[in-house]
Amino acid sequence: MAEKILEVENLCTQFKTERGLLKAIDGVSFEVYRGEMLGIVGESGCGKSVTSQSVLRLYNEKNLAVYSGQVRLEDQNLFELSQKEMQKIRGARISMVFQDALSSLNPVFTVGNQIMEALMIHQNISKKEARDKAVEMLRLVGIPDPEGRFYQYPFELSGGMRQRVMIAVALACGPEILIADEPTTALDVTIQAQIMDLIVEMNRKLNMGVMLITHDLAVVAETCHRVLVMYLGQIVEEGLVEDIFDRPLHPYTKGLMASIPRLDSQKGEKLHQIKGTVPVLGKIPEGCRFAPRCPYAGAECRTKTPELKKINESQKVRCHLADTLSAPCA
Amino acid sequence: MKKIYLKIAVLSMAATMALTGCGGNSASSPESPAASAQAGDPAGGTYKETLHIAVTQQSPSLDLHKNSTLIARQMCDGTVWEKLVTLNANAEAVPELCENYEFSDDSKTLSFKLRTGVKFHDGSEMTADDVVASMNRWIEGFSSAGSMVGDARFEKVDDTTVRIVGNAPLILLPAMIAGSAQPAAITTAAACANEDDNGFMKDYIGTGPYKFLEWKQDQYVKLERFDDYVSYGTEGEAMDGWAGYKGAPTKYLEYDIVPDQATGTAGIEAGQYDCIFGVSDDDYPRLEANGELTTARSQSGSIALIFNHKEGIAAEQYFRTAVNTAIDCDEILTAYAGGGYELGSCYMDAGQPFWNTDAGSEHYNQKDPEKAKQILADNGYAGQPFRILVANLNGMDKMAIAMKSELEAIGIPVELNVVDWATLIDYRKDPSVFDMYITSFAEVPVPSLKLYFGANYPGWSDDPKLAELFGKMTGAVTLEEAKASWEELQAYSWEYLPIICPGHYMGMFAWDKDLEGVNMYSGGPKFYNAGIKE
Amino acid sequence: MREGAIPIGLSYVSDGPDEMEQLRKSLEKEQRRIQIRRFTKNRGSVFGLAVVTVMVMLAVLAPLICRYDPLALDTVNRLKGSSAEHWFGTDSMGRDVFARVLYGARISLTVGFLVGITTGFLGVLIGLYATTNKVADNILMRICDGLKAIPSTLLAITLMTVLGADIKNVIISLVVVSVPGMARLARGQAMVVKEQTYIESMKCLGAGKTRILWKHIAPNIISPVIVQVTFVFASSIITEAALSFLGAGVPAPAPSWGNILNEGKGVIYTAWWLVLYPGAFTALTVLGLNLLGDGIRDFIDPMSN
Amino acid sequence: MSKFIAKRILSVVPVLLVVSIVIFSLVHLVPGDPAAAMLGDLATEQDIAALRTRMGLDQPLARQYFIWVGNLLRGDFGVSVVNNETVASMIISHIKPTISLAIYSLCIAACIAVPLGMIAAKNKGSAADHAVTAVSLAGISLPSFLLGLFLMLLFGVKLRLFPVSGYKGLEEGLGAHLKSLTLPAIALGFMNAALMMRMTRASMLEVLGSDYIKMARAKGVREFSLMAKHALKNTLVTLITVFGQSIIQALSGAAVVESMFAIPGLGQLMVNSIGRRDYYVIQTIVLLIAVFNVLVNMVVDILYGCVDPRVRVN
Repeated sequence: MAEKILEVENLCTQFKTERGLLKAIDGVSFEVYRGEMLGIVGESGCGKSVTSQSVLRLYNEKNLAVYSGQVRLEDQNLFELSQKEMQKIRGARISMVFQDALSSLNPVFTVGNQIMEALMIHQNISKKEARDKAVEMLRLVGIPDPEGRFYQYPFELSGGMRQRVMIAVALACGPEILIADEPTTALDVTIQAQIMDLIVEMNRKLNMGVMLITHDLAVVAETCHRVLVMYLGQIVEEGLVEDIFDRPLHPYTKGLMASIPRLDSQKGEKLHQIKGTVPVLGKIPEGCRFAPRCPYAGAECRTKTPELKKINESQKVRCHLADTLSAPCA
Repeated sequence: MKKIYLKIAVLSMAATMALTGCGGNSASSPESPAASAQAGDPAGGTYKETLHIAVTQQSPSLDLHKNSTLIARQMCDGTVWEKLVTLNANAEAVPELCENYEFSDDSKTLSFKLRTGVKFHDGSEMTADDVVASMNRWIEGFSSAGSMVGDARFEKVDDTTVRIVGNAPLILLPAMIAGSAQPAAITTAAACANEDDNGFMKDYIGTGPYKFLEWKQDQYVKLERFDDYVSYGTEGEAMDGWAGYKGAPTKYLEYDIVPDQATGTAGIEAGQYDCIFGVSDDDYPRLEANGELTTARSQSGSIALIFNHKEGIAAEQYFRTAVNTAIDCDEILTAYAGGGYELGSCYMDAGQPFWNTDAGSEHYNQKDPEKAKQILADNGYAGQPFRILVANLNGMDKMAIAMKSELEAIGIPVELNVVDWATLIDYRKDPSVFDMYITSFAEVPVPSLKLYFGANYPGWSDDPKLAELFGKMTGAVTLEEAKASWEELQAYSWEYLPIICPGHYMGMFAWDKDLEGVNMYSGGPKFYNAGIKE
Repeated sequence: MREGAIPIGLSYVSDGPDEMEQLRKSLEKEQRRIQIRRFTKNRGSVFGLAVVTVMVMLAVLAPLICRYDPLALDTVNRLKGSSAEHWFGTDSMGRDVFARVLYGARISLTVGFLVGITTGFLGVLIGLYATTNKVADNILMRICDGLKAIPSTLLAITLMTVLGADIKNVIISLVVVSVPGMARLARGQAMVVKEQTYIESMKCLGAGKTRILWKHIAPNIISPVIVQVTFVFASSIITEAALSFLGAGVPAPAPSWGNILNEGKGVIYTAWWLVLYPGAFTALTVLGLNLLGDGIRDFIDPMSN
Repeated sequence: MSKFIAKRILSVVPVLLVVSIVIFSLVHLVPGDPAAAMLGDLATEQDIAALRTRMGLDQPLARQYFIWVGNLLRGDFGVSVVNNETVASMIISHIKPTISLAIYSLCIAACIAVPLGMIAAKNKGSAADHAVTAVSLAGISLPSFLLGLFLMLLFGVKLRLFPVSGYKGLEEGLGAHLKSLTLPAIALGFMNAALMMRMTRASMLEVLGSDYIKMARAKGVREFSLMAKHALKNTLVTLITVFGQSIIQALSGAAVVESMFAIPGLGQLMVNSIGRRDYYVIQTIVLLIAVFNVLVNMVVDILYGCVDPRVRVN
């Protein structure tokens, strides 16, 4: 196995709200290895975005979020750093690509300017060097006529182009880890594929760890090495892509897999659905969090909180019934 | 019978007036303004260069011939312009730019012997031609004068004499020249001819102790001492009314236009102004108690509640009588002016003691709602609404509010129409829209200038007996005769009720206690002898 | 608010249409509950609502609360300060200021309310129909631009002088002054809604013009209009007071806050209570309405702030 | 850009047409006329009627309108009823105090409001934020005439720090000039300041909550640069709008404050002119303000383009 570059241990993020502290993620632990692509999947609101932004401490710690646990970047606990030191990590060693490039790129600065800015903050280089490097980055992410595009504003570019620009901004300083938070959700299907290809290509070229946050299981299946499945602020299952897709252990993962439309399914056959909806964060059920929606849930599931147990070399699951359900299901 | 007014006569009268405390002025400050109206003495010390006088409004024009705005007179009458005659403390016309004047025996011919050596502000000397041009322009611009003299005009007799020959006795004309709302200011013949598109004088050239310097719209009017001024009286002697010596101790008079009363009051307390006009009754006691200030108040005019005699319910005599019987003038005037009024049934104000009479006072301020109800019932009053038209200017609408409450108590439903002043001037022309409107009349020197006796004046008092008595007064050959007719007229007027005169309003002023020599005779302070010694 | 908003959404894997409907309803209910809580949690808007309610109560109950007729003169007791008989003192005609302020609330609130409602209605009417016809739109909007280009206080004073002093005319003047802004807002919103697909689909279904305007577009532009109405309500109270302060508002003897202030202006140095109380009531009410308006806006559209 | 400006200037024409018709009809519908005002309180009807004819006020309204517009186009604004002064010179002499007052009040407003609004947004929920919010709410709810009365009483009479009234021109020295305008400028500017504070805070909050600020933070931009570069430039659009509105407000809303503090500015001239039915003055001032209004909006739009590239293209 490759070198471990990021280690998240027992990460909890709580939000200060009108109703007091609200635990958005609760005890998340995982690692990212150099050169790997780690997929994080789950329904909206499961905490995958919060996890990724907590890693970079992007939430305002004064009046919004309370973090606990550890995020270690090569033996350095990010939660112990000052804001100033944190600024040196962001964009330089860990970068992030957001979902909506239109709103995430500053509308009043040219794209070139925004790439240059990242470079000039972190690297002690002249304006001209920064400019050349920025153009280089634009070329690298596959933007035709990078010199011309350099002076354009985000709104003048197409959706796919903007996403490429954002990736260029993120990669400008050659980070060790790229967090891509639903990078393709806002794009057309054809563009989605191009962007995913770009991310995979960059992952290989630059040998960095990529955390890909998405709810698109197909994308995960095609691109990722390992997968985390999150439900209500916790990791419910972790494993290699093959494990998760072929032998899901957690009933929730099973539900997710079953709900992927398949070419071989009968016409008119109803897609599988997971009954019920994700509960509101404030109303987390006792016992197993998935129990109310779980078709297999027994008495123990409703009272006792399950632990994330290691099942085999690569797979972990958070379910009391993991052993009994290990047989592949429908 | 010849009446010749001479300088000597004036002086002796002035002495008497000074002893008796000067008739019309009622000054409440310990330092009576009349007593302090000692002529200022520029040679006897240095004076503060500029007096800042806060006034509440500005006039559309300073052309006194054609414009009847009080503030224009307050600033310029006697200060910038002088007249052939002016008023003494008894409101009699006494010489100013003439040596003397005389009537023929039938009082139809009035001639003036002019003073010589009088200089205009443009440096020229006053001639008979200037006087004739000025007087005739005045007659044409002032329809009250026009209606008195008919088509008669002034003419030059010789270089120092002018005269007018009327079709009727002109016994009231000198007082009108001296002190009407549009006084007969003497200017040059050239200035008379130089008019703007609307017929107003363009150049302000007079013979007074101050010359017009600058007028900044809505900011100030500035006057400067006229060094070639030749005064009529003798230096050092007390003034008598507006007559007598003018010393101009202060170099500049600056009338600052401060529309907001409260602002003006605050300004004098902060020492920003040397004198303010238009103090409200509510501020007056405070300013009076202020050791830094001198305050003065005097009757400045009378209120007129004018009935519509042409149409509607007020055209009925019984109704007017009922209203007059019911109302409580004290309450109405308190509502309007707080303590800033004086009761009195005489239509003329305290500044004209000659014309003072209590004829008809038994009908005044009866406060008898029961009797009024009876009058209404006896005459079959059917509850027609009584429409009062009033302007929100200076709180005049408060009088209407008080009347409304009084009249509704005797069963007369009152409809108020509160408008701005310019609207009132327009609406009052239409007899179908009101039964009464409220206005006020600044002091006039003679009762013939009380416009509401005229059948054409809005209110339309078209009564044969009233007209007859008015004619008798204006046609009188002597002042005594005129006075007698006036008493008769006022007595009848309180029965017929062309208007109700509930009383007199006070002009209230305050100035720096070091400011001496303010002339408080009639119509507000004059500063031609005023100054602050340094 | 936005930073704290935690995404709560529908799962992409979900139940059948019936359950969807149920789910939507329960979510809406939850949404409403959150809105109400958001409104009540916001101390400002609760305070605003309380102030406005108290003012309305005082105005409505004025005859029961006041011992004096606001119009009854008592010139002997003019300009007296606060006392057991006259809580807020008396004015220059001896009238009870407490009674005048409370009855003044009736007039000021009525003026403000009617101006707000009328402006809202006319604004929506003009705004909606402006979207139906290019020529009408151009003409209406040019007129609105023209009216907006004239300073509102000056326009209102001039209108009042033309129409004559009367409460009805105060309302008309203020409506004329505030409608252009409202019409522009409504038109802008309607233009956006009109372009949306569901309106297109309504058209395809053959719905009549009037029906589309009032049944489908109007409800969708009403939220910002309601918010704007509360602000017009507040600003009308101020403008009415300013008009009366300049002597061109609600005519005497009827009390409105503005004309009590106008009277008080002249005697501020001796009878400060004539300025203080109506002034405080005016400021407080306007404050309440502004807070309420903010609250309503957050309630309707949590993203706006 | 020049095409854009030309188009905007052309769009002024219908606005001015509407304004001129509205104000002309209103002014002439008002009862009373300048003739009566010119002759004073005790003038007789005959004298007034004669003057009215002389002034052409007995002509049909439409004719009077076209005469007026014709004269306007020739640059002749007419003559005031006061002292026969031309409207142009009257406006010139009255516009200086108004401009001074407007600039002064805007400076006070902007210098206080913008930084405070930004601080409040940056520290949302803090005591400073609550204070700013409270002050701005108070400002929005406090009519300028009430504030003016209060200031006059406190600073003019009780403390004697500032003159209560009386305008001092710039020629009497900058110090005296500013001193005479301080209270009115505060009275006039407070509401604008409140509005600016509110808008600055709101739009700053919106910007700070936006994705591109998060993105900027994620790429390691320092907090100061985040506020001063990324956030401010995006807030400028709102600030420019509020500022434009405030300029118009300060110029057109000065009527009450000017008459209260006896400042001989356009607002006071306007109110006085309504009182004396000075038709030409009223009409010209309203037209002038309308033109100014449109011009300010145009400048605001042009500045938008400078600040926000998205507007430039549309």
